[in-house]
Amino acid sequence: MGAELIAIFIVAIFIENVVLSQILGLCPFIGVSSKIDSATGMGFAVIFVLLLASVVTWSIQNFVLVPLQLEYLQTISFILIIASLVQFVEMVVRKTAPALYQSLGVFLPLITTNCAVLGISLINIKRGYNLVEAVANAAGAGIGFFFALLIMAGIRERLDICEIPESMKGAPIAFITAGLLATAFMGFSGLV
Amino acid sequence: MNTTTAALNTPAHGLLVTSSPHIYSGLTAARVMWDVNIALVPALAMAIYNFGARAALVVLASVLGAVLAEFLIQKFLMHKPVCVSDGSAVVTGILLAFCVPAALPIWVAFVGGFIAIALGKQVYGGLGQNIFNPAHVARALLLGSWPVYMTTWLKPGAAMSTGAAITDAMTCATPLGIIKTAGRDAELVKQLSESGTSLVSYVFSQLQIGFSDLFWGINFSGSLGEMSKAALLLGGLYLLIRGHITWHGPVAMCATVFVGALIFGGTLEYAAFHLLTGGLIIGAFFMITDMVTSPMTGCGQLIFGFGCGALTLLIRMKGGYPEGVCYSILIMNSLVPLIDKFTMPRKFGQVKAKEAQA
Amino acid sequence: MLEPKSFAGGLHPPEMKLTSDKAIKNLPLPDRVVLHVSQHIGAPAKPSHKITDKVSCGEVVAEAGGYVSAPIHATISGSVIAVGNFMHPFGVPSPAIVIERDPAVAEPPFTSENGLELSVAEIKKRIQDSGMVGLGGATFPTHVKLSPPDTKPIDTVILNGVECEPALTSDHRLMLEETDKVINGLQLIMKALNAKNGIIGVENNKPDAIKALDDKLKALPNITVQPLKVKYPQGGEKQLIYACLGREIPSGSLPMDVGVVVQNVASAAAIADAVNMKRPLLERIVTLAGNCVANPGNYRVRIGTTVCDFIEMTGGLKKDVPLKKVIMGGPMMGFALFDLHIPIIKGTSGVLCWDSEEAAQPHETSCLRCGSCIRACPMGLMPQKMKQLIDHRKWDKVDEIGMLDCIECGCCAYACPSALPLVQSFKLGKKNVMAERKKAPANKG
Amino acid sequence: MQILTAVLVLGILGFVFGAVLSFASKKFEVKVDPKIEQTIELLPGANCGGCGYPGCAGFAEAVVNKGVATTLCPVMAAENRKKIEELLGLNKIDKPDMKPVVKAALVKCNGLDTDEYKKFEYMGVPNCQAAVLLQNGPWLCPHRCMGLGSCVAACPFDAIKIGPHHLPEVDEDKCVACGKCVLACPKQLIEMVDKEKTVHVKCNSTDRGAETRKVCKVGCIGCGLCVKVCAYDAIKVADNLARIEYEKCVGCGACVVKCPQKTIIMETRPDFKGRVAVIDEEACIGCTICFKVCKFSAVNGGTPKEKHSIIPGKCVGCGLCAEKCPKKCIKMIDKA
Amino acid sequence: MNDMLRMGSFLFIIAAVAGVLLGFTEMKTSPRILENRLKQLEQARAEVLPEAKKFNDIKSENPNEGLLYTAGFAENGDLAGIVVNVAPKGYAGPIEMVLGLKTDGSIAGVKILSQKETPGLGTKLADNVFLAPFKKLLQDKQKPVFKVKQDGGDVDGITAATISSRAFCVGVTEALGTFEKVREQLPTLTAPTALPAVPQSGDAK
Amino acid sequence: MNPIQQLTKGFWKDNPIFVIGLGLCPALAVSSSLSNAVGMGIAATFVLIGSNMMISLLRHLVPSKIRIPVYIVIIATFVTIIDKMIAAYSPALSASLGIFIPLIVVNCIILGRAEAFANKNGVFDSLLDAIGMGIGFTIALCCIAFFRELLGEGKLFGHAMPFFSKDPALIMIMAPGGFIVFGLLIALKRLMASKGGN
Ligand SMILES: Cc1cc2nc3c(=O)[nH]c(=O)nc-3n(C[C@H](O)[C@H](O)[C@H](O)COP(=O)(O)O)c2cc1C
Ligand SMILES: Cc1cc2nc3c(=O)[nH]c(=O)nc-3n(C[C@H](O)[C@H](O)[C@H](O)COP(=O)(O)O)c2cc1C
Ligand SMILES: Cc1cc2nc3c(=O)[nH]c(=O)nc-3n(C[C@H](O)[C@H](O)[C@H](O)COP(=O)(O)O)c2cc1C
Ligand SMILES: Cc1cc2nc3c(=O)[nH]c(=O)nc-3n(C[C@H](O)[C@H](O)[C@H](O)CO)c2cc1C
Ligand code: SF4
Ligand code: SF4
Ligand code: SF4
Ligand code: SF4
Ligand code: FES
Repeated sequence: MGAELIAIFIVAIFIENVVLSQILGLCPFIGVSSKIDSATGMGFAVIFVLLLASVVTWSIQNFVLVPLQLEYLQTISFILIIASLVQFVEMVVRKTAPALYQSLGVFLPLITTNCAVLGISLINIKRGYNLVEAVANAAGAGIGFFFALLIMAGIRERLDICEIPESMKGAPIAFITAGLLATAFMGFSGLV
Repeated sequence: MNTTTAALNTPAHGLLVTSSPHIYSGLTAARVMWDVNIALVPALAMAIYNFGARAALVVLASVLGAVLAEFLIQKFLMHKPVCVSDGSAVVTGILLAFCVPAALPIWVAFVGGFIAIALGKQVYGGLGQNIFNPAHVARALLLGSWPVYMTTWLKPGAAMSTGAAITDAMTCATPLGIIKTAGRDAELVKQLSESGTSLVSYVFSQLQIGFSDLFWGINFSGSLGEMSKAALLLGGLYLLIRGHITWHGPVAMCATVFVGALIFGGTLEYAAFHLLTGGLIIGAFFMITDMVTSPMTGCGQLIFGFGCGALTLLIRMKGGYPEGVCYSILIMNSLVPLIDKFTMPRKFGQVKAKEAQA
Repeated sequence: MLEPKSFAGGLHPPEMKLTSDKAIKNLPLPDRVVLHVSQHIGAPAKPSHKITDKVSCGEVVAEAGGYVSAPIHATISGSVIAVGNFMHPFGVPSPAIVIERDPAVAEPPFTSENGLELSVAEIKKRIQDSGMVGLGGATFPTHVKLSPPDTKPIDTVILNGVECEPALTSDHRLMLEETDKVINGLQLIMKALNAKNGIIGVENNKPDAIKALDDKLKALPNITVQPLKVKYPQGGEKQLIYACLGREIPSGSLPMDVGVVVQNVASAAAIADAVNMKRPLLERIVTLAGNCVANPGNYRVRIGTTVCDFIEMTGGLKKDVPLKKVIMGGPMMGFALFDLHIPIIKGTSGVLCWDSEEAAQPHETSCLRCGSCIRACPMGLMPQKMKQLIDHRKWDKVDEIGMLDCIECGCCAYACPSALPLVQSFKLGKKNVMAERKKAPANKG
Repeated sequence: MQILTAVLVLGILGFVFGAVLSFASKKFEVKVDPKIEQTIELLPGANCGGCGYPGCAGFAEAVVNKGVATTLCPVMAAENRKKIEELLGLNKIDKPDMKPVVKAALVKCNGLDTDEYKKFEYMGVPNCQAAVLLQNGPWLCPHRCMGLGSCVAACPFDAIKIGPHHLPEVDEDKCVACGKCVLACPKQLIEMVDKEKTVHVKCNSTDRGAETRKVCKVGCIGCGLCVKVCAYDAIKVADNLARIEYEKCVGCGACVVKCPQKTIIMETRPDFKGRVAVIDEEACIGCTICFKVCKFSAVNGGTPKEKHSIIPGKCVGCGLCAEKCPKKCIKMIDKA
Repeated sequence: MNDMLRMGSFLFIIAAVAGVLLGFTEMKTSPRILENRLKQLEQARAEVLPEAKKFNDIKSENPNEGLLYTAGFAENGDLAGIVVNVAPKGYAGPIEMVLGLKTDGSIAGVKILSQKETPGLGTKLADNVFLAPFKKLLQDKQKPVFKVKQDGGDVDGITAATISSRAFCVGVTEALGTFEKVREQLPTLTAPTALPAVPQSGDAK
Repeated sequence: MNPIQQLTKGFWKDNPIFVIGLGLCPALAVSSSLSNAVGMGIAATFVLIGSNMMISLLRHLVPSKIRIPVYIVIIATFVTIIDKMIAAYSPALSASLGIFIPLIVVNCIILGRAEAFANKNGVFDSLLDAIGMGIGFTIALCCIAFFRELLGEGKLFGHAMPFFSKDPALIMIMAPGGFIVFGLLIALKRLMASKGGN
């Protein structure tokens, strides 16, 4: 059991990295990866929201939708719940812990429309994970996102002061770098 | 003010005015790169010894692809002065050819050289700007694109010319390939442990070789240039003596693999096997020392080398691929900016300044 | 205490010290001198004479422009023929006084007394009056350096006899030929600062100088000679103090913060003259070297002599070797001149006349990230990163990684295989960083 | 039945979240700068991160507090952008076309770039400040434009280019007079001048005439001829340098013709040779106004009712008479 | 409070309308989706066990284990064979495959359901490149050894994808093992009367 | 802006993928074959049209504080509808697009258009905008898919192409290929734009 959980976790971080292998959450991956500081904040925020969302959506699916035979409302209810919850948490954090808000909370709204969150929630259901497995998967995905984002931010800080050709500056070089990073991460395949 | 000698009357703008310093070490980028090419010659010789003209052909195709890409892109896309003659594209081409099998179709080698420079180097603005090791970028992309070609290993001595089709008789597995498949085969592992033979001796018996073959790079198969550790070490030593590389990276990487294999594999034999197989030596001496894609300080290079070694071993022992040098280097390349950030050299007077404030 | 000491970083360029066996020669007086009013760090001096005024050698022709400033003295007797803008060695036309020699007027004699018996105040006054500035190149007014605030007691005075710049040998010759004067100067400085210890730091490649000093110092237990590893920039103030005493000057601080004052050996010798003989700073020893000069060597020359006069007096240039580059100072930190009608100033330690082979300039390519510059930097900086940041005008970030700590020693640029103009970038960077700091003083703390 | 449960479940979810959110937004309200709040209102709220900031709120804060350009947001509607800019009073710089910019940068140097005016060939960092640090730059004239384009690099609007003679050229249509180039120039060569002004002194050298002449063929020598020829008292020489007082200058070009160094130029017409007044004898009524008004005694006449004529050699082409003529019978025509 | 109600009810209305729409869509599409899914399943089963027309899922007594195998019955209600799902570990993940076994234990058909092998390499398992020779082997040989030729068996492995090929053989062997285990129960099975319920997508695991 | 411009701006000039750079995940994840690209494009266009028109209709009614949840509900409704339709009528497409259909909900293009356009404009204009953006999205996806399928599988719409089909570069249909092709295409588009501008 434990080994299986660890496997799910590791696979989610490295082998099926949300960004580099599943291609989810690209908008913030490209958008928030220009500075290491904000990448760190965003990374932690994503881990948090992924965990929260996967717990809540798993519960909704298994305690509400399945019993009522309303599986077809999956998408709409998940996104509604994720969006509202995140917004709620953001407001609470902002009021009660301003310091935390400055380093993490500001990124929360950005995550609502991050398809990694909804994507991982859906994958959890699709693969029929139980709650613990779902949490392990979400944690791995979040950490994987964090890693990818941090690496990318480091690279982009360096690229920022390099002589990149004019037409490659910004998004193109970021995507090519992401592609090469994804190639590098293929090295993890078959692990576990 | 009257001048006294005619010589002093040189026209004003005849004198050269530049900022200090006015003397230079004489080292140039081109010199460094051509020295690396020289250092690669012994390994090239061994490759030709093992695989005949085929080896030369693959190297040539890859170098041609690299140089052509460099030339075309600089000339027509960037409109920059062409600096093919600095030899860095040649290094990339040779090193790429050194980590592919000898049986690789010539056109694949050419494409590899081309994308190494195009996608690995020029998109970032050329020499010195790239994040990833261009040769490895190309190798990883080739491996992903044409896995069959990239894992068809020619038997040494099985002379192969351009057109000849590859038959099963001409191919064989690499030591790392055998140990990987053997390790996955639970039944075989059980048999071996019952009979008391180690995995390594199983590999040796399968290939009928020993450690000295591994060291000299004969009688087994592998990528073109990675086989002869002796030749590579010779080249590495040359670079060390010329001062183009430092000991930090290579030592850290080799030591990590050796010690790691010793701990997780249990035997000295196993550790030595990992040290002498695959692309470890060429990676440690020629690839993680690529100054462009590795950390700048000694401390950073130690971390970098350690990371490469650890990932290599992880992939070799647990991962899907038999060999992990290429991917470990690429992954560590991506971490270089972060490593650089955290291993800034200590500024003279820095700590004291803090003490003084406190 | 005789093993060579050193510091981290730095490098060893070819020494090129071909003139180290050439004894110092006194040159005849020049016909004309150009005396710039700013030959030192600090406020320019104020000219006190008009055209046609007669002046005699040693007379003040420009008074100090403030406390951190130094007076300028006439270095020959004659008449002022011009007061106006003349080309300064830094390339900017700037105010100067031109004196034409009157052969009829003889040099006034200077009498000697024992300076060590004078009061500290008198020593300092004589130094200040003599227009003394550091002769090691930085030309900081000496009397300021010798008057640290009471809160910063000085325990050690280090004489800088390192002469780590390739090609220059004037300090070497001075230590050999005027050993006594150097030591006397050191004693005077120590007295002025009430410092207990004196150290003379000399690189190991001048064993004869070390021996000469050692012999004379047997009698003086509080002064020692410290042999140092042959490495550039051993003579950099911070490096020298670290090598001699193991003390690290905190970033942004001065030697006096660690209880040390550093003076060049030539400064010490000049101080001895200034105090013992009340002789103003009239001349200095300049190394003349390079493939183009007919008679390379060390020459004692009047300050204000133009470079072309100077070269001419030593015997001119070789006829058949075309001149390509003229450097005032050493090859590592000196600056190239475009015109030779420029006077030798107080800080000029050498003049190098190079042919095109010596002046060969490598072609600039892009940075390889090889790290040579980092290994070479004696200040532990990241020249490569600083250059990139400067190229992208990120002044706040270069400031953070220590732009202002750069001593412009040139090690990085020397080592760089891509021949990047690192030092020039850093000069630019320092200027902008200082401007930025001024703009936002609030951010400094 | 199916539909009913769906309606109920979704409806309840919707109600609960709507209620909870509006409750929370009151309960956990945090005071923020109203400007930020208003900006957030105007932003799309898609929180996509396309701007590179942590969501719309983060972007709003950056826009308000750090003056970040609103254009970074890829999805915002154009009118909202305008509204935000109005809200923050931003539109001066970001929208060149919003406010008529009357001034543009003028580079006060026209130095030649042949070898005889050079001290040496410059090699090194391509930056004017850096060049100044190296023996005060490669030009003999200490005031000459370095021509290495620090101003070009500083201009956010791509309005300056280095022209063929190592001199910057300003594209007046693009220039919004932001003044960035003024700060970048180590030689203080750039000044903001009304766009419609066309006559300029293209020199900034305060050296004495003799010195200037040694190092530059087109430098101002402070001879003062322009001062004498200006009928509008619009040009002054101080510190050996002529300066135009643009409020007074009418652009007649008299000084351009007179300047012996060709330092003063007429921007729009490099071939300007000067003008002369021509009196339409038919229409002239001999009112003597032109005679009185001419500062150069270039008008014949003085007796009332007698037709005036211009003395060709004396007319400098200032146009004062043409302006003052009640009959409008004086025309200024170009000299060939 | 007022505000809360207003917002809440607005969202309520919107969500409710959405509910209506969705419920309606679901009503319209769900039969078809069900049908599709059934068809897929049927197709797979029919492909691997062409004789069978009706199927019965046999579950283990241990509820954690889920589906054991599916028994297939011919039109006339006779047992035609069984269908077994196996998922051996391939090169990059499990290879999900179904096998149809006739009552005598011979293989009636094989189908790969899903796999994560390298496209163009391991994925050839599902192609005729691999399956055609395999089917031929089943016809030609009475008792083939289900091992790759390199390992001394009869199966033609895919060149340079031996790992995938081996995994395939492991899957076949496993299915045969299942058959051996349940051989005795087979005669006790009876054909179902109605169509079986469609398994949820998650059940495939 | 006339209706034609309203319609065509999204095709190329303001292409949501290449120029605005949002909604990238589906663009890269399902662009490994042309048929997937077209399928995804149609699905997204449907959702865009539905939500844009609906939001444009409701634009005066929605309280601004909860407009985002309202948009989400509306979008999610259309997404679910198209999801179910595809599952019902094209199971194969549904299988290969996987969870990327439900993920249209969070696709920033849709929300972005809702906010930036439909919220401010009439129904007809919103319709044109939606169609234009939808087609632009499809065009972009097809551009990427064209190269990926051709180079990675040697096929176009599943038909083998001579020359390319012999030894296709498999990496192109995997994740790295998507990133790289996309990066190069944006660069190319920029290069073309800058050439055109001059
Ligand atoms: C890189 C560098 C190298 C230096 N080398 C020498 C040297 O070799 N000899 C020397 O006397 N001063 C050298 N100096 C100057 C010293 O730092 C210091 O300014 C001088 O010794 C102080 O003495 P002064 O005030 O008498 O000139 C060097 C400075 C720097 C920055
Ligand atoms: C602004 C300034 C103030 C200084 N003040 C002092 C001082 O008070 N005492 C002192 O011993 N040296 C002082 N110095 C001189 C430095 O310690 C040092 O000798 C000088 O910068 C030359 O050293 P360098 O050649 O190593 O750069 C000062 C220098 C500067 C630039
Ligand atoms: C990128 C890549 C993908 C691979 N994919 C597969 C695969 O899908 N199936 C497989 O069996 N082997 C795969 N391999 C493994 C090699 O082809 C390996 O050499 C082979 O399986 C060993 O079998 P052999 O005995 O036929 O050489 C892959 C290798 C690489 C480098
Ligand atoms: C010591 C050394 C090692 C190098 N190793 C590589 C290498 O592994 N791969 C490569 O493409 N280029 C290598 N180069 C060449 C060059 O640095 C490389 O093309 C740059 O990464 C291109 O910017 C090496 C150069 C040196 C000096
Ligand atoms: S010039 Fe500055 S950065 Fe370069 S080595 Fe010297 S101190 Fe370091
Ligand atoms: S020495 Fe030159 S090439 Fe090497 S890292 Fe430093 S700046 Fe770059
Ligand atoms: S920097 Fe500003 S003022 Fe100067 S040219 Fe550009 S827009 Fe005009
Ligand atoms: S105007 Fe000033 S900043 Fe512009 S090129 Fe000339 S010197 Fe440089
Ligand atoms: S589409 Fe924007 S995060 Fe995936």
